[in-house]
Amino acid sequence: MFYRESGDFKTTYAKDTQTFPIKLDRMGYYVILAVALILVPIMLMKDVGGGANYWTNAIFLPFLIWAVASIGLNILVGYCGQLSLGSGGFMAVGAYASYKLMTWDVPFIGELNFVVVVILSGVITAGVGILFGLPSLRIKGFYLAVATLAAQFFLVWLFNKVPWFYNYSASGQISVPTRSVLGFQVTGATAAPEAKYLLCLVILIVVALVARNLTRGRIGRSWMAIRDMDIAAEIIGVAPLKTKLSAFGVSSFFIGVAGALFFAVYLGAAEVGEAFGIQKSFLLLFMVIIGGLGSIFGSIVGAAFMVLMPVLLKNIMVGHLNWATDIAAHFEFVIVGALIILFLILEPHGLAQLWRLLKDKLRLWPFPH
Amino acid sequence: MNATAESYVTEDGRTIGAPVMEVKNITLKFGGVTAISNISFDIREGEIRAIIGPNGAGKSSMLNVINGFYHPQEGEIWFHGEKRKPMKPYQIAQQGIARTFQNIALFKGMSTLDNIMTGRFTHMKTNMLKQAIWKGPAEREESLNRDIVEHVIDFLEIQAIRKTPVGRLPYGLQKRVELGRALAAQPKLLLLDEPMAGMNVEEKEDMSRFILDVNDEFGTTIALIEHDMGVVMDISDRVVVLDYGKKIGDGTPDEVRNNQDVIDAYLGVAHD
Amino acid sequence: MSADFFYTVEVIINGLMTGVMYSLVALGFVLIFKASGVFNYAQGVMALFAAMTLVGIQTGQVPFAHLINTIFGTHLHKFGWEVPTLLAILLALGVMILFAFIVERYILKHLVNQDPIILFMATIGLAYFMEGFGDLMWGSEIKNLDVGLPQGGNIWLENATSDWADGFYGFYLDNLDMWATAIAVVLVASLIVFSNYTKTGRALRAVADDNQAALSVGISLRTIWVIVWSLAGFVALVAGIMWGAKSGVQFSLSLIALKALPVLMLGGFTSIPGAIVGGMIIGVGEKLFEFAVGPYIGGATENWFAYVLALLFLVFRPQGLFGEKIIERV
Amino acid sequence: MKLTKLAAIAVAAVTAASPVLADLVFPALSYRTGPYAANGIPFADGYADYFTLVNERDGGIGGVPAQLLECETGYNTEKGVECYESTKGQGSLVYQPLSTGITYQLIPKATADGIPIHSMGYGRTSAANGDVFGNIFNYPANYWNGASIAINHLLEINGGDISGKSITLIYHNSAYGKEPIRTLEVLAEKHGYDLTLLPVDHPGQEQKSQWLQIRRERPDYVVMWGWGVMNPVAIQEAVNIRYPMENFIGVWWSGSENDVIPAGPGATGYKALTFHGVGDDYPVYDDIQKYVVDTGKTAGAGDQIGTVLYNRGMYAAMLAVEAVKTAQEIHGVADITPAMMRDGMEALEMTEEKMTSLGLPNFGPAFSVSCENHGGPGLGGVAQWDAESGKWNMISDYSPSDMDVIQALIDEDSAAYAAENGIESQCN
Repeated sequence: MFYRESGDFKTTYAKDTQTFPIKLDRMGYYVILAVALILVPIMLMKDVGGGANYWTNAIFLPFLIWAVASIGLNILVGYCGQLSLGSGGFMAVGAYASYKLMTWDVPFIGELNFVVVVILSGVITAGVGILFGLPSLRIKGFYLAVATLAAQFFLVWLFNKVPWFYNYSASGQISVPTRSVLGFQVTGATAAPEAKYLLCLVILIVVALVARNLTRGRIGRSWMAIRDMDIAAEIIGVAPLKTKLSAFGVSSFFIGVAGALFFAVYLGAAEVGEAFGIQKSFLLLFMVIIGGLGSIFGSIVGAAFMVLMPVLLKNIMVGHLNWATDIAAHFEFVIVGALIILFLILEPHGLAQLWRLLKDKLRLWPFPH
Repeated sequence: MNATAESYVTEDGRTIGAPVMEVKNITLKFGGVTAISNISFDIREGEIRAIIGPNGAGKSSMLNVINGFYHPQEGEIWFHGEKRKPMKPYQIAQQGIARTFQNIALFKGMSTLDNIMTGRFTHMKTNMLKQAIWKGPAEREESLNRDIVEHVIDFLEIQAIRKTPVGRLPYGLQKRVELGRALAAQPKLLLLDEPMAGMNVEEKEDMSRFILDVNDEFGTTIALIEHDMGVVMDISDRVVVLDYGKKIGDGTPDEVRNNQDVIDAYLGVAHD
Repeated sequence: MSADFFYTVEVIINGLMTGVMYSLVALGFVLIFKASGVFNYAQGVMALFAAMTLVGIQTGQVPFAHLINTIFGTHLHKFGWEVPTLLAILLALGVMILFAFIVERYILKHLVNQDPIILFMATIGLAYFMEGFGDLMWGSEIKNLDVGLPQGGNIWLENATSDWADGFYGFYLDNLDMWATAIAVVLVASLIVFSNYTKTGRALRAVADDNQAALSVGISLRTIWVIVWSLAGFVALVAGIMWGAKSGVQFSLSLIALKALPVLMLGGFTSIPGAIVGGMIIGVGEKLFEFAVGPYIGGATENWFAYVLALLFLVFRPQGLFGEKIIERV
Repeated sequence: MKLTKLAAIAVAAVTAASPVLADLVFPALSYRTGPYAANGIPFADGYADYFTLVNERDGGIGGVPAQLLECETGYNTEKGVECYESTKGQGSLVYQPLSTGITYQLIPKATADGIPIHSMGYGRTSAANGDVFGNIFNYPANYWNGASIAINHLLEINGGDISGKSITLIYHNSAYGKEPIRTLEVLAEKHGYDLTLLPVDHPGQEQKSQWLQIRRERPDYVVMWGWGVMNPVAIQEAVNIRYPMENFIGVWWSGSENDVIPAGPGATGYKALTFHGVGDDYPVYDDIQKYVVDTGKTAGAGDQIGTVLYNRGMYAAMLAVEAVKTAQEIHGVADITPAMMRDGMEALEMTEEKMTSLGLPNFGPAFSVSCENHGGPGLGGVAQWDAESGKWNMISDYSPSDMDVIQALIDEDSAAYAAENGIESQCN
């Protein structure tokens, strides 16, 4: 009754291609933004319920950062159709790049601004991503996925082996120095939860908007053309290697940004094999597929699912039902596995598609015919 | 140039210009098999040029040579009076040659509108940074090209399926969308590989009309492969006939129809 | 001949044997991919689950003991009997076949005709499920797997060759590796015989070639899927036994799948001989690289070098070792 | 409607259970699942059972019951962070992070929150410098002590001279595995042995290359810094190549029953470092049997009692309980805060009498902690495996490590950390 596009006429092409064509969606989007940008930080600042640290460090930060990475991988896998399992390694590049940049006393400038560090980390990762994307011209599908594992294993080995990357510290762990953005401390243990949260949230919003803009225009269409049929893409003038590499570059940029945040803001200390191992590559791929290939919204939902579901299950089983922790942990695997299968059977194209179908139903409700 | 010297006006009032493309002595081999041997012909500006021949005659191979999927062992291709260097298909597309496929090659994951918008790829230039910001140059460029695409959509009468994913469309409409994608590129030369294969009579009539209108309204040069002899003879200005990789006839439909070699090879009683 | 030469030979031979161990895991992937186009991420977890089940049955463990004890406050642990190895293997195989039925009935049946990546994702869900389920059923502590296979260097060979060169201590070959090689040879031979000379085998190949065509001549896809998943379960059991005998049965056993992936890349996802030969190339390649180059760049190169080797190979031969040349039709 | 209800449940569920006050809370970041579960289970059981024993037998510590907050990390850093954040608000007194990665995470966090960390025989070695790491404790021994103790043991069996001997370090290729390298290198200069480094990548299922190399080069001794499945595989391979097991020494994380049993009788003679007693031949086990096992209150299946890692977990709990007692004495309060706990840990003194009275005579080295020294004296012993009896046997006393060498390394590393993070002296 209320969820309609009729009467909401688009008079320009720009309006026709806007992100949320339905008025109610637009309003919902602004409400969510307002809550996320204003209400939540205030609650964190006032420490409502005493859980500000827990919510920030255990839930918001991992969710926001994984969402950034997930959007990055979705560009490569979902939009450009190039399967990659090297994301953990690329996140490591972002993390170690940010570490080296933060501990680098730049001539004439001194300490680099943290936002600049994050962006540069992304740029460096993009370069590495493009390098490891080169085989994609010849190798396709699952073969490419396995080939990107070479990047994963090699990068982890490299950061572990070359002491320069961890400034010759005794154990090879890297620890983040304290840094501020606009006068608010955002890294290190003493940073305020709301500052860390807002930084990651703003970065996620920017990343999502950029990803949306890239995917709705010329470049996005060239990626999708390569994904859907590379021969036909060539016939309309899309250069396959350049296009694939641009997807590898953009994707790695976002993943590198996520890696830098993951290390500097979320973890604070990291060791490459543990923090950026192969399981991270898989986890990120799960997020993208579960959320929905080729959907920015799906990337965010996928990240939410894979980050929040285990915490939710754990807190229900251990916190409320008082089960033994190991049994709960085993059940966590069983349930997450079963849910993944269930979702795929219900809707193979991810949570984003499930949501879209729900909206389509709503659009016609209560007269479905 | 001698374009005006050679140009002529057809019965229905269209101007046919000088050759835009000249194919000279092309030979293409796959291993030991010769798919095309020593074939030459030209395509003139503004004309509808048909390539016909029985199955395995080398028609599709010829199109694939023209847009760079296959690289012939011998021979030259001249485009707009210049000899073409060996190129990748996408470079050839950037030169202004568009095509459709015998088996539909649409982007299944995208809507009709997006599919046709991809046809504008070579005309869109904003860089990645501007695309990322969107507001400003990227959005303006998008709107401008959208305008052109909307004209194509109007022209092909597919307004109603603008936002439908192409995978859900029936065969005939998919063919039309694919034509739309090629048209959106505003090509200097349009290659159509069996545009009417698998269509019923009504759909064929529609498609013939679109091809003629494209040629007529936009002056697009068209080279097409088609099986349906009736259609070919009706719509094309000149016809090349291939058989077993060799050229056996070349001329107006009437000339070809009366060529004994062609009759023997292709239009013979045994075949019909 | 110098000792260095013999040591190089030794590294190569051991690489070959290790490669065969990788092949054992890769085979499971190939069987399923060939028949159904599913990239079965759960293959490693299946090997772990099969090995756990085998040990559990063999030592008479009560399944779900920990869970039952927690809920009912009981103190169940063992039945108090031991099952003979051969019978236990058969029973474990039975469990894996049952598992194949369940996978087909509750997962694959609902996902027919989906994109490969969706099916891949489903197997990831399956891997998650089995990881938790296996631990619930048999516990997550380390278990010893003893099916009576000999372990340790072959002393006879070592003694017989020890005087071949100065400073050479004789060839080292692990008995277990030799057994694994023998078993792998038998396994591959019987798989080939099965797929070439039995009716079911021919049906499998028909499905691999063309799903639709196979359906149209009356081969039930569902039956085929149960059969290949059972076969893959059997291969997983064999791989689980061989690797479990080496390192005990514990979580990391599921990670051997990672060593099978470069093998798959090299040998092709659809070729059984490819899995064997690919395994050997990877085994020899990574061992030789570690032997010759490793000391100069800090060692522990095997994990990534296997992938780089496969990658380099693929760049020059994208269809893999035994794949047919991919001709792109336009 | 349904959605809002679900959301409400979700929000309620995500928020962790409310804190239980008036108890002494000990969080246990255990890992009973994941790749290292086999090692995590006995430790977690031992840690939990000792608190149960204290509650059942003594009615708590100083009359206040101890409460264990177990949180499953699966040895995963992010889950460790989640566990820390969800338990720290509940009055947690001291954290045993149980993984190098989680320890590094928690060092700055716990310092900011004023909660002490006890990383016993793992974590950041230079945290032994209490002047820099005010909240971090790693008594009674750390990795660098361990490396030195291993070398001292070799010196002892060689009559004090190992110059010209060849020693190979086979290590888990991670931050943890790299810990002893610098110490061993410095000691190599001092004692004149040749050191070869052999990394093994995670997980270490396949070590043929490394062991073929050892077989070729025949080093006099092999020292191992292994973890998880790497340990049993390495020991099995050593047996396979018939390496003399008595020349093979593992660190304390490479010396549990899980590591040696799979290799069967061949593993006899394998040595491992330890900083606590082995076996169940201590009076405290009678109490555990009586108050914990017989009452059905064991944390796990009860089948781990007396294993090396169970003992280690129990030892860690015992040290925590003793630190609480010390804190209660200092502050005169029974229900102590984390800050008081820190003071208690810093004033902890373990004497032989104390351990005997606890039913653990000679179970660990006698040591005392001070503000500057959070690492204790760095004493450790060597245990040897006997497959026939299925037992570890102590073959040396708790003997000192080369603190001259190690203290210099600790000072250097902690000074770097202090400079990087702008930490001022904690002890003045």
